[in-house]
Amino acid sequence: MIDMDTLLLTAAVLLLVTLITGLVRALIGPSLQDRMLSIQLLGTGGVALLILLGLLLKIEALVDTALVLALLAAVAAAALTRRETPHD
Amino acid sequence: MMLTQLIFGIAGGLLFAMGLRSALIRESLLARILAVNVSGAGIFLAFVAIAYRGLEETPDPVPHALVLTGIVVAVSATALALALRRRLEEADDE
Amino acid sequence: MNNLLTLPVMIPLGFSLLALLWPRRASSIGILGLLATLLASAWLAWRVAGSGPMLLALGGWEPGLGIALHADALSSTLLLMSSVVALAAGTYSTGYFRERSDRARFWPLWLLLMTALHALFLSGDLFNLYVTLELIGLSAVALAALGGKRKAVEAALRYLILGLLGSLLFLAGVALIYAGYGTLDLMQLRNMLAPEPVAWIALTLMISGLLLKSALFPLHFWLPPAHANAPAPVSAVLSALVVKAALYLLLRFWLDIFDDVVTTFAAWLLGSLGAMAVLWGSWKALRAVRLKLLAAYSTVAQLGYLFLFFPLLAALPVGAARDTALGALILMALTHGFAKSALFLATGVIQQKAGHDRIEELGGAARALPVTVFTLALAGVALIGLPPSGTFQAKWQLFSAVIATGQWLWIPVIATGSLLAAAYVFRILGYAFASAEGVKYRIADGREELPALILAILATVLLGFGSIWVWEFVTPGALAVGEVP
Amino acid sequence: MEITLWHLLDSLLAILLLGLAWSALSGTDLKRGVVLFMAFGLLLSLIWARLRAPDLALAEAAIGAGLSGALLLLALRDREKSENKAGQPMSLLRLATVLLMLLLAASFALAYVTAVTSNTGGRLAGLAFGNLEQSGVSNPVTAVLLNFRAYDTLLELAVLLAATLGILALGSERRPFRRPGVLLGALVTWISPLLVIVAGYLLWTGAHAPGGAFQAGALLAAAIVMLRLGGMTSEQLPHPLLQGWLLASGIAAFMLAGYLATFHDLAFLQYPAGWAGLLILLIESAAMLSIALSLGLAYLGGSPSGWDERSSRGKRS
Amino acid sequence: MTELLGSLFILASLAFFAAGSIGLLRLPDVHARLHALTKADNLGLGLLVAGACLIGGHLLLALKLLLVWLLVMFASAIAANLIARHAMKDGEES
Repeated sequence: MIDMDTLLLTAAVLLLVTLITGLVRALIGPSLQDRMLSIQLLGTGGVALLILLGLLLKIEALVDTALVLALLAAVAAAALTRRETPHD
Repeated sequence: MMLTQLIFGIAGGLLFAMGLRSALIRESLLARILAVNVSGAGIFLAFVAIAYRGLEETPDPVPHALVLTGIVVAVSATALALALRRRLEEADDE
Repeated sequence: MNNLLTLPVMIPLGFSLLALLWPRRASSIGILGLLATLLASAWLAWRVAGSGPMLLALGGWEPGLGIALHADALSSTLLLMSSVVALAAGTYSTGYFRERSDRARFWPLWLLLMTALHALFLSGDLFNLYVTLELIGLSAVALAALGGKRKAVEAALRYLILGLLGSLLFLAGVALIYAGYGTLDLMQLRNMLAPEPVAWIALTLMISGLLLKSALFPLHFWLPPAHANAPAPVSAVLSALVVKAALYLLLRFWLDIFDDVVTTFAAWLLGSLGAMAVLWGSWKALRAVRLKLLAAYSTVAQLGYLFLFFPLLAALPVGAARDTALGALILMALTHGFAKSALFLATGVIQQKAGHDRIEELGGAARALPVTVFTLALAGVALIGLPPSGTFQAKWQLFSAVIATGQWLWIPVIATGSLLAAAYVFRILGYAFASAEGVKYRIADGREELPALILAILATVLLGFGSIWVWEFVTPGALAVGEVP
Repeated sequence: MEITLWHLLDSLLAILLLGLAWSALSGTDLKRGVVLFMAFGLLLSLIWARLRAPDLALAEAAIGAGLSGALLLLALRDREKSENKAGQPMSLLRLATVLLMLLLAASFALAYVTAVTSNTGGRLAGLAFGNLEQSGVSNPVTAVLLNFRAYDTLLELAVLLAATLGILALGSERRPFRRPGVLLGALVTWISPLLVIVAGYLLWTGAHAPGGAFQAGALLAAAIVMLRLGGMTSEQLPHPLLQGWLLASGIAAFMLAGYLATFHDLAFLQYPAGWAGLLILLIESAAMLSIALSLGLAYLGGSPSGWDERSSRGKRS
Repeated sequence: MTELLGSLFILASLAFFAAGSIGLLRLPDVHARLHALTKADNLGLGLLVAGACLIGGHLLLALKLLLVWLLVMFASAIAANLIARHAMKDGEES
């Protein structure tokens, strides 16, 4: 029987490997939207990883960080898709 | 000494040097601004790695505070640099 | 309680906020703030002269955990110089910036720059020094870009990026020092540092960053465009004070904190680069088309002289001869600070009244702007190093040190540099005294011409005849921070 | 030295970070560079969490991954001339710079490894924890920032002010965005108030848990960014005169609190006994507002409408 | 018992994240990738949050975690939509 920490840690490592796989899309693109999707994945995955790290290291504040990360990921997505006003 | 400290400290050194190189050789100003930020992040990483004292121990808070100050300074400098770059482009149009 | 130590930093900071809040009164607030800063700096220098170095543990925390401020002869002298130059250039700026909105933009940043410089001179903590370096860099860049001309903005941006790289090199050294020695307090470090790889590498990183900021050849390339395109009062302070701040730290580290770590080889390296800077900078100054560019290249050369002292100080044994050489170095830095700011302000007057600053078209300037051209001549005396200027005294001591140490190599460098300086100064004066028909100059008023003249007089006359006071104040324990009880 | 699964995680994080940095900095496509840099910031936040630095993880999540990203994305709209001639240097020279880079990294690493191996003590940690009780707060990072090394923080606010005034002096703001569509509108309406609430929470909690003025200020600034993305014009910001006061408030609060003690014959920035907690909260609140407005104005990219005439307008009203 | 259930949830969540990543890599165009990704990572995060609630134990933490999940769902749904429209607009323009 493996203990809880080892299990969570293994999960964190596997999750990170998954995120790295997803980030290949950010490298190869080709469009900006593709790259942005990849960042979206990193955002959600990052939130997941923060929660796992919070459990592992017993730092509850990492849930706050996850919350902030989720909020700012939304800001970043909005910033990316916004265009300036046309001349009027 | 812990392996974790070494891994992140050495990664920090590499980032620092990588950013410095790009900041000096790149032509594009935006790329240079990014490079300066990466370089700074490398030093911050080394600082936080110095503070790390193991999985159970509370780390040294002083480097954390220094890095927090550094992050605010870095974002201020980035904002000023981007504003200058924008004026440069506007002045091109004149 | 030594809370007096906070005043030269906090007065300009407070007045900067006031100037931000009451933009219509920005100039009056600014001048008042600089006057108060000057008084505080003078008071501090007086106290240091009377009762020796001072220390303040901020927040009441023991240094190490908290941050300490300290003042010794070197820092209080530079503090005094910076307050005087800032006040003179600030007074000049009220005539230079004609729009009220320009003055409202200028003053808060100007006072922030003073805050930063004074914080650097007084700081006793490595990381705090990094913050002050960044504050100097950012406020100087913002000032240099005022006016928004393309060339100025471009030079400011490049200046910013290089300044940031310099600060990062410095910060990398700070991280290593903290890792190795577990403190950031200069006084504690002074007793802990030993000649070993950590200290060497950290010092190399920090010194490289400071050399980039003090524009030592061949890291000088950013300086001429940045200094030559900024508004005149800003150029004056960039050349006279901002590069000196990095130089001050170099001195402090080299001769005091890292005294046991530095090597003779490194001192020779700095000296050789200084020699090349003297020759290259003077040559480029002679060939400059614009007066402001000439002044900027002359700064590169004059900084070079200061680096010639490093191998000499390394060779001289601790004692009277070394103290004298150190005094000469400080005297030279002071004289250059006053003379160069005078030169830039006078150039600003000419540029505004003639509409350009091309040297070959300066004809008639001596008749239209006699005070300003006289200022140029006085500043020139100090730059060349003719008697009675402070530079003359300093070069004299430089020669004695060269003879005492047998480093004859530097003699031709100093001689050539002085000859080239004489050539470029007389080139300006030659054109300025030429008569020219039909050249129109606008009339200058007192607040535009007098500040430069006062600075030039300080450089040539006061620091020349009064050099003995500087000497007595500075030499025995210029770097006495470590001896604070 | 035992190698565990943790070290595998650490190595993966470090390698990914280096890979992201390398790909963000190489290549001539600036859009790609900026997006990868945002990923870099996000990953850095995870690494701070891993290294038990939740205060930094919070700040990086807000600033590194969010605000810097937003600023850089806006900057992508400005084309620069040099962009077109972004040719790489010759291969031999390139190799030389890579070698120099490795040399620099190696010497830094050498010194670093020597330092952390020879000095395994707690450095200042012991002193900081030992004095935590007298600091007025129980979060050690807040204690360092607002009490032990408060002077750094005061000067850091001055750095932020200098950058902001520099940006404002360069000219007027960017054109605002047009009105948003339904979706973006919904996002703005929902996220902005949440950002403000979380900012307040982080400010309050900063005394005893990770958080504080910087994180809170960055989140408030993010709220300004969000509103801006939703078409906010600078007329909707507070009156320019009030903006001046807000920008000044952080430093002003610090200085007032700092000199308060000097009348009791204490050192500058030494808080009178029993007052530390309250004073720190006041300073942090003011600093939060200054930071938020500074970063928000940085996103506007220049002076808001009425900035240069702020005092004359103030007289009329 | 709850801990065992929690770990099962967390392991299951990994499968969803993996599916999202692979979809992002292998699917042919932006729209297909978008749909695969948002579904997979929202479900993945949901399972992980459920697992963490079971392991972490107390109510406040569970509430915060739930808030995080809802927020990510809401934001990523809208962001995905915005990205999709942005992609479409780019398609029209180019």
